[in-house]
Amino acid sequence: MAEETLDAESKAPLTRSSSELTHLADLYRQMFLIRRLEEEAARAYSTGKIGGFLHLYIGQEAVGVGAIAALKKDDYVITTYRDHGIAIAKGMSSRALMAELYGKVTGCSKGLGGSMHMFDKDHHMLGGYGIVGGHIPLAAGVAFASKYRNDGRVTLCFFGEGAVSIGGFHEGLSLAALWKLPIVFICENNEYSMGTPLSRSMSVEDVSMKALGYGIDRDRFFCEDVLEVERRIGEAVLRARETSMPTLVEVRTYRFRGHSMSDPAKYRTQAELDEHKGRDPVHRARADLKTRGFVEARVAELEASVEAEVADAVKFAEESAEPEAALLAETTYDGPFAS
Amino acid sequence: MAEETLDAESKAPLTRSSSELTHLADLYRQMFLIRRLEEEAARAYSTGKIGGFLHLYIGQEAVGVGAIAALKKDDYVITTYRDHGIAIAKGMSSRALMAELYGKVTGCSKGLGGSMHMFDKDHHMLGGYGIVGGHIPLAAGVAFASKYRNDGRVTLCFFGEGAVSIGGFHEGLSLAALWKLPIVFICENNEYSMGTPLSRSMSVEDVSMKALGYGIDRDRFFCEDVLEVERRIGEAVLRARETSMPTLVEVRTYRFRGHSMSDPAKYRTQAELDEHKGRDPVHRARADLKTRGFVEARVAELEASVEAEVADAVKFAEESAEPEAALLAETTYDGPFAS
Amino acid sequence: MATRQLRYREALREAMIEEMERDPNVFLMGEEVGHYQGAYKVSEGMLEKFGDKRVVDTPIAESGFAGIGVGAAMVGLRPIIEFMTWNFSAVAFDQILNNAAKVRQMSGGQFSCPIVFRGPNASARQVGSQHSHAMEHFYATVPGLKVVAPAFPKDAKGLMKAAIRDDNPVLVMESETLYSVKGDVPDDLSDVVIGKAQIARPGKDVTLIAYSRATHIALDAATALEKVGISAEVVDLRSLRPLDEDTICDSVRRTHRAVVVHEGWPYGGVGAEIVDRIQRLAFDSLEAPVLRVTTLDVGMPYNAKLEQLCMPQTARVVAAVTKVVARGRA
Amino acid sequence: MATRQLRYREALREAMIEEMERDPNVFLMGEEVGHYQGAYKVSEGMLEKFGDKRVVDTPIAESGFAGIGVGAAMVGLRPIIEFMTWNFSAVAFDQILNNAAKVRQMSGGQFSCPIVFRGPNASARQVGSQHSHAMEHFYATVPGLKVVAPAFPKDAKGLMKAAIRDDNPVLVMESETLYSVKGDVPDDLSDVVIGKAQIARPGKDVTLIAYSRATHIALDAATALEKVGISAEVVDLRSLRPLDEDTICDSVRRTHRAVVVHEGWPYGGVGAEIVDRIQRLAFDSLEAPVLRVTTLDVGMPYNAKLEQLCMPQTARVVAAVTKVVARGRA
Ligand SMILES: Cc1ncc(C[n+]2csc(CCOP(=O)(O)OP(=O)(O)O)c2C)c(N)n1
Ligand SMILES: Cc1ncc(C[n+]2csc(CCOP(=O)(O)OP(=O)(O)O)c2C)c(N)n1
Ligand SMILES: [Mg+2]
Ligand SMILES: [Mg+2]
Repeated sequence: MAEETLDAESKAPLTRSSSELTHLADLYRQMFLIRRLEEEAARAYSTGKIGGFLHLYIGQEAVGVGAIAALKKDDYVITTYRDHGIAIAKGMSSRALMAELYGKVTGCSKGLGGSMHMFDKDHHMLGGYGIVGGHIPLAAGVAFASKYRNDGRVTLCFFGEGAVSIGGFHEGLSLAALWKLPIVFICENNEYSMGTPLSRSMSVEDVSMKALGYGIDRDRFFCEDVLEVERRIGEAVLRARETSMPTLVEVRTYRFRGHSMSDPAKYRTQAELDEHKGRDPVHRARADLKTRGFVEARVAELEASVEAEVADAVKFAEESAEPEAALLAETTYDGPFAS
Repeated sequence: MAEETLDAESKAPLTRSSSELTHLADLYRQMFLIRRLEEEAARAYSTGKIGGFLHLYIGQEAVGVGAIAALKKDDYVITTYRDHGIAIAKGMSSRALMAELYGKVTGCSKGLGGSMHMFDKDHHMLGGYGIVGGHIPLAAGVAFASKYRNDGRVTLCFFGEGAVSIGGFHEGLSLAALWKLPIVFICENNEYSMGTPLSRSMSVEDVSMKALGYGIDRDRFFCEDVLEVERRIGEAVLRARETSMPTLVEVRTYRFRGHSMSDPAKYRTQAELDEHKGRDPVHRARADLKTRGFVEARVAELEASVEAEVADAVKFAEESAEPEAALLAETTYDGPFAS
Repeated sequence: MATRQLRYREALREAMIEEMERDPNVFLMGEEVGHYQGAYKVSEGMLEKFGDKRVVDTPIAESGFAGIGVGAAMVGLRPIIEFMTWNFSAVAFDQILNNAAKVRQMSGGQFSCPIVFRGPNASARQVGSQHSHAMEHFYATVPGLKVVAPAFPKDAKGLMKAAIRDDNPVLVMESETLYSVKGDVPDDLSDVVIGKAQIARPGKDVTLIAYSRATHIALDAATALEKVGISAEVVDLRSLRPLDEDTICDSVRRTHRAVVVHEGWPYGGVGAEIVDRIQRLAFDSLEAPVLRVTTLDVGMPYNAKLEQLCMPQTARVVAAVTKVVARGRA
Repeated sequence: MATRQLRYREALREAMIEEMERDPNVFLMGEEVGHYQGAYKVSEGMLEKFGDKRVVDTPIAESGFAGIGVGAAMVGLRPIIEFMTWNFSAVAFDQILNNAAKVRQMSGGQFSCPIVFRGPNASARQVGSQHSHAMEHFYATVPGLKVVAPAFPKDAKGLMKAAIRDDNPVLVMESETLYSVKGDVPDDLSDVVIGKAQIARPGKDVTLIAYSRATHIALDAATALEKVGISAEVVDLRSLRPLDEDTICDSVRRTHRAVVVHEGWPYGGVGAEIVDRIQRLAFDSLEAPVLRVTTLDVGMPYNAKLEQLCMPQTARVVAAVTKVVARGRA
């Protein structure tokens, strides 16, 4: 679906013309799809069909969708446990996502990974990871491989602002800077790390300032318009692709739900939440679409197609089989089991 | 010896007057003592009386001596495996140091620690540590305790520039900055991390730039004059003591010997080494002493006292007993052994 | 002697509160322990009680704040460091192995490290392979550390208090799936000592050795076995290091057969150590090999059924016992 | 069939060079591996041969470059990551436990992680408690990893080549004290396979099971025992995970007695796992408990005599054998 368009478009992400509206419609579709898939996931969670942790991306969709829109198809993406939106934006099918949440063998990770571990090799989605900061060196390694092979690919590495305090952040950025790797580090600063607000997690609220110590470029902006995200990340992607230089980009955003399903989010006020919901980038994209000439009927048609896709994904997940025990050994070792 | 003087003086480290000469003599004595102790240690190593690793501080003496001169007696110090000079400057006896190197029970750590682990509880020397960067969070913890108890003490944490790339550095500084701990981080940048020159270990040669990301103060200077080290570190110590704010100080220095005794240091030229030896801060202090009015006879007397102290320390170490096996259990657990 | 019913999590909390009231040097530090009231509500109310000087919320920097704990302990404070779960201690592994466990020996006994590391260990439910580690054997192996793993509220309280008072680093392995379990907690906890196992259920045909959540599995298995005429004694270890080999071997000398039950992978786990001690110290009493029932030797899968399959279950314990008992009788 | 005498270090180097010549995706990364020619000269000359693209010097950031290795392996490169010593892998523990070992399972088998982690392990000489760790049991315990520990140059070369070609993460435990040891290295290494132990010396009264440097201790002990009329068979494991339980148990079924020798602490070490397997799989053959000779259960002291006391020694092996042999005869 959107993938092909994006790939073609991303060659000139800053000079979009007549196709801009179609492009925005694509991005809106992705964001709306992510939101609706997650709303259904939350519902399935509440009835016990999905278990474990479920970290929703609702509110942050424009970050992942905008950033990934700036990529070519073969570029790599890697992220945290808050990975549903990133996976969909990178091209994972709704079915594979939902089936994984249901723990079914038709899921992207055969039901073994679950919500936090969305991997999709075909789409170069290198997965979601559960240890805060642990995937940042991995991302640098992927970019290292691109430079080693000179394959022209760029790696996007997403993480929360909570990860900035941990060693993995420092070592990953430090090595990427030293070795000039083609990577963009995207800090999705959603103001909270579980229940901890920025003021109690960092002495300097401006995460992008960390770039100064590594001598790499930085950017920092509030996420309101998905096209703006695409443009700003696009600059960093271009820098990575053309000069093999990393960038640290801080995108200020907000999550509308708790940290995970078990978090009542008592640490913030309703007023604060409402204010942010009032600036919902998904609503903004919808409004922009209409302002720029997309008639309501076309929006409705697009949304209906998303609803159908979501319903299909849920049905698919419900009806799929569970993984067999034999998978355990096969996925622990490539080749014979070693015990 | 020097300890009392320093303690009294450090209350006003920036306004030294008539006693300045005596003070410089004290510092020179310490530096000369460290150098001579280490030269003897190197000799004992070559005859197999000292084993394991031996990382000499020769060339860097003015950093530790100058920095610790800016402290009060009760302040804390912690460092890496390159710890002999720091231990002596903090008040450890030459006997305890040399006996530890010889692995004797009269050594500061009863012969169990060796060269890399010089601990002296009475002098608030919290030890030398072998894992690069691992002691930096410990240092922050010591400063945390000072703040917790409001005891007015300051912690100095020494490390090499090689430690700047590792997670422990980042997490230690990050937490110290967030919690405003009374600590001074002193990076002894001696241009090499084993055989790796600055250019291959960091993307930004100016280590102090890292402070920007943590929002703490920074300083950076070349170590030539031990009094200048004392003054500059003194400012950071004052800041820690009076405002409980950490500082990152980068002191550029140079080691005249290899990384450890087994390193032939082929990675640098003789010319580079000679140039640095030409600016030896120990020689400089000696010359300054004389310029400022210390007659050669007094310098000679001072040096003779050092020679006697070193000879005594070696004799003491040679003649001391080895630790008994019973020590192993006692030092593994406080109380009954737990197996 | 007063006794109250408490949940496991309340017992832990009471222990911390009592010790913090007794000794101003004790403090609690970790992610979300304060304002959030603890990720699993173990420290609920403690911030309000003690203030943010003594209940310290940290950023995500396990290695950093574990190290801060060690440094603070060296100069006389008595930190309780909470890992949100023990899984996250993997990034702080070096601090525990190289500093907490070693500083006493490296300094020739000059410095001690009176610190408690604590948090939930092993599987929760469907939290996947990176969040389901049983980490105890990585630590029980290290001289200089003590490791405890209570199964009941009483022991949770007693061992937590003992851990805080101990002058060595003590690691307390709790369990998310036990936090809400209720049990009797007497005022007098003097019989709860680090290093002493307890007979959770007496029996005569086979000894089941377990700890933490696995003790409950072993007890369930003993109940099931009773129905088929097998009398199983359950030894609840409580402490993994020191390991109470006397209680274990005394039991085996009476029953002549043993099965070890624990979460965590089999290879070189705590169970392997127990097997070694039994075969070494009670060799002549053994009528069958000692068997182990552990988590299967794979990472923990997300899928609920496969997760259950991987975890030690009552049925697997019953099967193992059936095997060792048959062996003896053959 | 050509055979040459090589030092252990040269054998490792040859293996890496041959594999790097064969496959452009193989590269070596670590501290001082390039310009410095390797802290222990294992990679001497390799920078000159392959250039700094394929022989990559790193800053001190074990967790960072271990993670870089994992990421690179996921997208098709075949990294060899050198830890200057395995001690320093403690700061990279999480990367190995949570990423290298898990990525295949977490991704449902989509991604593999063909990576080698290597470096010297266990004691060197008098380098103290933070630098003398035998780290193998921390890793052998983890499903998803393979761990090898060669004792001879031939196996060093064969296992290093096999490790590089393996599609799983393989950890190669070398030894500083073996690097200069010489031995025959044939061109044909097809019998050196990950997972196969070898009988390093045949015997009939007792089985000594060892690996890495301890194999040499076991061989010395066997020589000493021969003089007092005890014939000891030495099983050199070579691979710790997978563990060749067949070779071990076959031997014990013949000798009826076993002593395990290895560096590293006793509690739940590789030795404990071996004991478990022997007592479980060869229970009826055992005439005495299996004993272990390991590093004493304390951190490694600097003092030379105490260090020797702590390390497994020939005399301790002889004493243990004497005990198990006496037991059987009593
Ligand atoms: C090393 C580690 N420590 C703690 C946790 C538990 N944990 C999971 S997510 C999280 C908060 C992360 O916040 P942030 O990085 O801001 O990302 P967000 O959840 O806001 O997207 C914590 C503490 C973890 N997964 N890993
Ligand atoms: C985590 C870790 N990795 C590697 C080493 C091995 N090592 C010891 S010292 C050293 C170089 C340190 O250089 P630097 O920090 O500049 O200090 P210097 O030796 O120059 O004083 C290395 C790589 C170690 N001790 N710890
Ligand atoms: Mg956040
Ligand atoms: Mg240096």
